[in-house]
Amino acid sequence: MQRQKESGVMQAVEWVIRVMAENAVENEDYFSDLDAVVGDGDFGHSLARGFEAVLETLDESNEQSPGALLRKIGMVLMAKVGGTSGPIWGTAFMRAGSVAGEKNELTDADVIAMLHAGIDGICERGGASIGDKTLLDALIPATTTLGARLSRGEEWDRALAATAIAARTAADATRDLIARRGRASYTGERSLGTLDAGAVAVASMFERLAERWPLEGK
Amino acid sequence: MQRQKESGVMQAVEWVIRVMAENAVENEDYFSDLDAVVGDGDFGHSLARGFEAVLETLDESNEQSPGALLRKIGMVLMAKVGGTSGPIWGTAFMRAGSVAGEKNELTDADVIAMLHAGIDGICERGGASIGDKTLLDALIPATTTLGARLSRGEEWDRALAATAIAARTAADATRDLIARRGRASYTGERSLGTLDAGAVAVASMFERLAERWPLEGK
Amino acid sequence: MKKLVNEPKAFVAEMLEGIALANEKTLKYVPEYNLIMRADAPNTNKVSVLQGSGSGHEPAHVLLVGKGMLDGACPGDVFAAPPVDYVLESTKLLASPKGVLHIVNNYTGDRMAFDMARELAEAEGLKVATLMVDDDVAVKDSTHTVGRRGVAGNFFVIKAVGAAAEQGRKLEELVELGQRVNGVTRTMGIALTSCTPPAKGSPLFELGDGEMEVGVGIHGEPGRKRKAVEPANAIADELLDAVVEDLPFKKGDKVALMVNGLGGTPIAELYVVYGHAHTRLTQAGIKVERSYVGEYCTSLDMAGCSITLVRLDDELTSLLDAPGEMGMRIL
Amino acid sequence: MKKLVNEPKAFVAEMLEGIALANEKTLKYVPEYNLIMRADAPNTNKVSVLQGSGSGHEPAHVLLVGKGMLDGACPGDVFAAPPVDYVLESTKLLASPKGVLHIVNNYTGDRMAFDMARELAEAEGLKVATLMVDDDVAVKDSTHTVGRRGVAGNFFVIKAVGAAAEQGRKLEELVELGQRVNGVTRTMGIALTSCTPPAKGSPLFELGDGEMEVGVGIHGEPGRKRKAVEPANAIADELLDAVVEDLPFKKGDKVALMVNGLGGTPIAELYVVYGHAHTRLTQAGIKVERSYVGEYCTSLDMAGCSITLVRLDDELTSLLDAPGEMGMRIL
Ligand SMILES: Nc1ncnc2c1ncn2[C@@H]1O[C@H](COP(=O)(O)OP(=O)(O)O)[C@@H](O)[C@H]1O
Ligand SMILES: Nc1ncnc2c1ncn2[C@@H]1O[C@H](COP(=O)(O)OP(=O)(O)O)[C@@H](O)[C@H]1O
Ligand SMILES: [Mg+2]
Ligand SMILES: [Mg+2]
Ligand SMILES: [Mg+2]
Ligand SMILES: [Mg+2]
Repeated sequence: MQRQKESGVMQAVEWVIRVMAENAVENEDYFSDLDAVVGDGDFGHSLARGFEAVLETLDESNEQSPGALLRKIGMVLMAKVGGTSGPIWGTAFMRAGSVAGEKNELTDADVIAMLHAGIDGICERGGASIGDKTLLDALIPATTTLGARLSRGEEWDRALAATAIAARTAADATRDLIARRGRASYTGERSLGTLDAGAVAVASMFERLAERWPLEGK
Repeated sequence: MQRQKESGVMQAVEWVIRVMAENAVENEDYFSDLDAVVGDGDFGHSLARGFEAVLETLDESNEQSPGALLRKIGMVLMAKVGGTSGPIWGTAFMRAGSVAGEKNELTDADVIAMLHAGIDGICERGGASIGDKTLLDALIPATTTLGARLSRGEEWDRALAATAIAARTAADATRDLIARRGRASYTGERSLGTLDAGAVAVASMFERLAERWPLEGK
Repeated sequence: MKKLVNEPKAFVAEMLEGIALANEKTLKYVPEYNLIMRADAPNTNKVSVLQGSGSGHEPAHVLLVGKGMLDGACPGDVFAAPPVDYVLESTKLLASPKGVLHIVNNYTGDRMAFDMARELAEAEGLKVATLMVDDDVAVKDSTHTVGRRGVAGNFFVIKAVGAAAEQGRKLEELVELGQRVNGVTRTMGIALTSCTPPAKGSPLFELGDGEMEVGVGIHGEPGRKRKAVEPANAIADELLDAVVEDLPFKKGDKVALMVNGLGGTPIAELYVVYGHAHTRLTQAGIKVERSYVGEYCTSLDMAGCSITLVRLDDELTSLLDAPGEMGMRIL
Repeated sequence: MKKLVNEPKAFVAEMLEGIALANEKTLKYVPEYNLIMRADAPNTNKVSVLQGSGSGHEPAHVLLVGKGMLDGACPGDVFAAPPVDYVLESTKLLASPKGVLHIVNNYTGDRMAFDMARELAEAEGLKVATLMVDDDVAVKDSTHTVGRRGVAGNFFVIKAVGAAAEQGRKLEELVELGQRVNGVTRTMGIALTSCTPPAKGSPLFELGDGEMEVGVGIHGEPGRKRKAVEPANAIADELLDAVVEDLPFKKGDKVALMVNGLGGTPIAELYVVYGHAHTRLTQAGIKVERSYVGEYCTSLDMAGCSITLVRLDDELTSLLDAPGEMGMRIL
C-alpha cells in the first residue's frame, strides 16, 4: 500500500472496508440466492446486515490505527452477524487487525501477512481447509496471487486486477468441489455443480476493489 | 308409472334410484367442483359416498313395496351422508316413501304426490323456499312440469323429456339468484353468476332418467 | 397434491385411528360413528358434552376431547357435518342421567343433523340440549339469512362449558353458560391461500398471488371480500376493528385474545399478529387478561389466521383457568 | 409472498415481542440479544439452561422457555445462528452459581457462536458447559464431515435436562444426562414443499409438483435425495426404517414416538402418519410408551414431517412426565 502513503494508510484501509461493505449490501439477494441452492439462503442477508453495521461503525469510529479499526470491525461482525458468517468474517478481520497491531504504516508484506492471519483464523474457527468448498477456496488463491505480484514489485492496480481474476477463476471452480464444510456439506455429492456462495462473495469483492482502485483508491 | 305395470312398479322404482345413484357416483368431481365455487367443495363427495351406500342397499335389500324401499334409502342417506345433503336428500326419500305407504301399485298422481312430499320435507328440514338458490330451484319446476304433462295424458317418455329440459333450464337460471340458504349464502352477492351445485345435480339426474327411460326403463 | 395422505376416502378414519393410538389410555375410538370419546365417559355425575362438526378443523374438535373439555366428538367427513346416525349413536354412547349437551356450530348441515338426532334421542328417553355457537362477525345476521357461522370462538364455549360440566353443573345451567360465553365472543378471519381437501385433490378456490380473502369461513367458503395482500399489522387492524366494533368491546373491558392459525401459517407469524393486536387493544384501554396463540380451529392447510376476542368476567376467567386435558399437547 | 409479515427485517423482533406480550407474567424479553427468558431467572439454586439456534423453528426454542424447560433462548435471525454477542450477554443475564448449560444444535454457525461465547464467559469467571444435539440420521457422520444435525429430537433433550435442572442437579450431571438422551434419540424428516423466509420472499428451493425431498434439514437445506411423492404410509415407513435401523431400536424397547410437523402440514395429516408408525412399531415388538404429535421444530411454512424415536428407561420417562411450562400452550 505504499502508493497510498501520501493520502494515508488509514484512509486506504477504510476505503477497502467501505467497498467491501457496499458490495455486500448491493448483492444481498444474489448472495442469498446462491446460498439457497444447497444451503439455507441466508448468506446474503447475514452479510448485508453485518456490513450495514460496519458502514455505521466507519461513520462513527475514530480509531487511530488500521489495526484498531480492523479489530473493531471484526467485533462488530461477530456481534451483529449470526450464522456461520459472523464468526468467520469477524475472526478474519480481528486476526488481520492483530497482525497490524498499532502500526500507522503498512508495507506490502504487512498486508499479505494480515491476509494470511485472516485465513488462518478462518481455518481454525471453522475447521475447513482448501478444497472443502468454502470462501477459503477463493480467498487463498487470491492471497497467493496478490502476494506473488506485489513481491515481484508490481503496482497495486495491476496486482489487484490479477488477484480479482484469480479469485473469480477459483470461485468458478468451486462448482467442481463437493462441500465438506458448512451447511452445503449435508447434501454431499449434490453440491457438485453449484457455486459456493462465500467464494463468489470473495471474488466479487476483489473485483470491485480492482475496478475502483485507480479511480477512488488514492 | 302405468306403462311399467307389466314389469312391476317395484322394479321401475329400483331402476330410477339406480340411475340417480350411478349419476351421483359418476359426477362426483363435477358436483364437488361446482360446490367449491362459493361453497366448500364437498357436495359431490358427499352425494357419491351416499349413493354408493344406496347401491349396496339396493343389491342386498328385499323390501316388499316401493314405499318401504324409499324409506330404507332415505335412512341410508341420513345415516351415511353428512353435510347438508344427507338430511335433505334423506328426508326427501323418506317423505316420498311415507306417501307411498305399503302400496304395490303407484298411479301417476301417486308419483307426483310423492315428489311433492319430498319437496315439502326439504323445505321444512332446511328452511329454504324457491328462489333461495338451492336444489329446490330445479326440483320444484321439474315436478310441476312432470305433473302437468302426465295429467294431460302424455306418455312417460315424452313427459320425462320435457321435465329434464325444465330442470336444466331452471338449474341454469340459478346463476341469476343470490344464495340465501346453505353455505353459499355467506358470500351474499358474490354468489351471483354461479350455478347451484344441488340444482345442477337434480337437472343432471332428470336428464339421465329421460335419456334412458325408453331403453332400459321398461 | 402435497399431502400426507393414503387413500383420500380413508383420510378421516386414519386420522382418528392415529389420535386414538396416540392417546390409548385416555381416549376411546368408535369407528362406526367417527366418535372419539373419553375412555371414562359417560360419567353419571356429570353432563356429557358432545361436538360434531366436520373434519379438517383439527384440533377442533376431536383433539379437544378430555377431562374438563369435551366428552366426545363425532365429526363428519372433511368439511361435512356428521350424518344423523353418528350424532344419535354418539349421544346414546355418552348418555348420562344428567343429560347430554350438543355443542353445534351454526351451519345448516350441523343444525339439521343435531336437531334430528336430538328428536330421535329424546324419543328414546334421553335428556338432550343444544347449544349453538355463532361467533363469526364476517357474516351478516338477519332473519333472512342462515345466521353467523361458528368458528374459532367455539374453543372458549367448549372450555368454559367443559369446566362447568366437570364441576357437576346441570344441563340447563350449561346451556345458559354456553349462550353467555357465545354472546361475548367474536371472531373474524382472513385467508392468504385456499386449502386442499384430500378427496378433491386441488385447492377449493383460487386466490391470486397478491390477493387475500377477508372474512373467510373455516371450510374454504369465500368471505366478505377479496383484496390485495397487506402487511401483518394492517391485517390485524382490519380483523380487530371488525371484532371490536361488533360486540362492541369497550374501554375498561377485560378480554381473552386469540390469534388462531388456519393450518398453513407458521407459529412465528401468528405471534407477529398477536403482538400488534395486543398493543392496539392496550392502547384502546382494553385489557388483555388471557392470551391464546396457535392452532385451535383450522381449515386444513389454509394459510391465514383469525382473531377472537372474549369479554371476560370473574366466573368466565376462572372457568378458562380450570384444569383441562385434551388429546393434543406439546409437553 | 403469502405471509403475515410487516418489514421482513423486523420479523424476528416482532415475533419475539408478540411472544413476550402473550406471556407478560412469566417471560421477559431482552430485545438487544433476541433473548426470551423466564421472568424469574436466573435462579441461584439451579443451573440455567440456554438455547440459541436460528428463528423460524418455532415453537423451538423461544416458546420452550418456562419452568422445567429452558431458562432462556436467544435465537439469531431466520435460520441463522445467533451472533456471539447474543450468546455471551444472554449467558451473563442467566448466570447462576450452579452454572449455565448451553444446549447447541450441531451446526457450524451455532457451534462457533457458542464456543466463542463460552470462552469469553469463562474468561469473565462464569461456569459454562456445552451439550451438543445431533439426532438427524439423514446426515452421514464421519470424521471428514461436520457431523449430524440437531433437529426435532432436541425437544427431548430440553425436556429431560430442563426437568433435571429444576430438580437442582449439577451442571456436569446435566451434561451427562443430555448426552445420554441425545444418544438414544434419532430423527429423520421429509419435505413436501420448500419454505419461504420473509427476507428472501421466495421459496428456498424448488420442488416439483410430484416431488418430495427425503432427509431434509430444518433450514430448507436439501436432504438425502429427491423422489416422487408417495402415500403417507410409504413415507412413514421410509422415515421409520431409517430411524429404527440407525440406533438400532430393537424388539422389547420402550420408546417415545414423535411425529413433528414442519410448519405447513395440517395436524390431521400428522395423525395419519402417527397411526401408521405406531402400528408398525407395535408389530415390530417396540412398545410406544409416550406419544408426541404436533409442531415441535418447524421450518417456517414447509409442508412435511419428521419422525423421532427415543429409547426410554425409567429415569427418562419420569423426566418426560415431570411438570413443565412453556410460552406456547393450547389450554
Ligand atoms: N466451516 C467453514 N469454514 C469457512 N467457511 C465456511 C464454513 N462453512 C461455511 N462457510 C462459508 O460460509 C458460507 C455460508 O455462510 P452462511 O450462510 O452465513 O452460513 P450458514 O447459513 O450455513 O450458517 C458458505 O458459502 C461458505 O463459503
Ligand atoms: N337449506 C337448504 N335447503 C335445501 N337445499 C339446500 C340448503 N342448503 C344447501 N342446499 C343445497 O345443498 C347443496 C350443497 O350441499 P352440501 O355440499 O352437502 O352442503 P354443505 O357442504 O354446505 O353442508 C347446495 O348446492 C344446495 O343446492
Ligand atoms: Mg446460509
Ligand atoms: Mg358443500
Ligand atoms: Mg360441507
Ligand atoms: Mg443460516
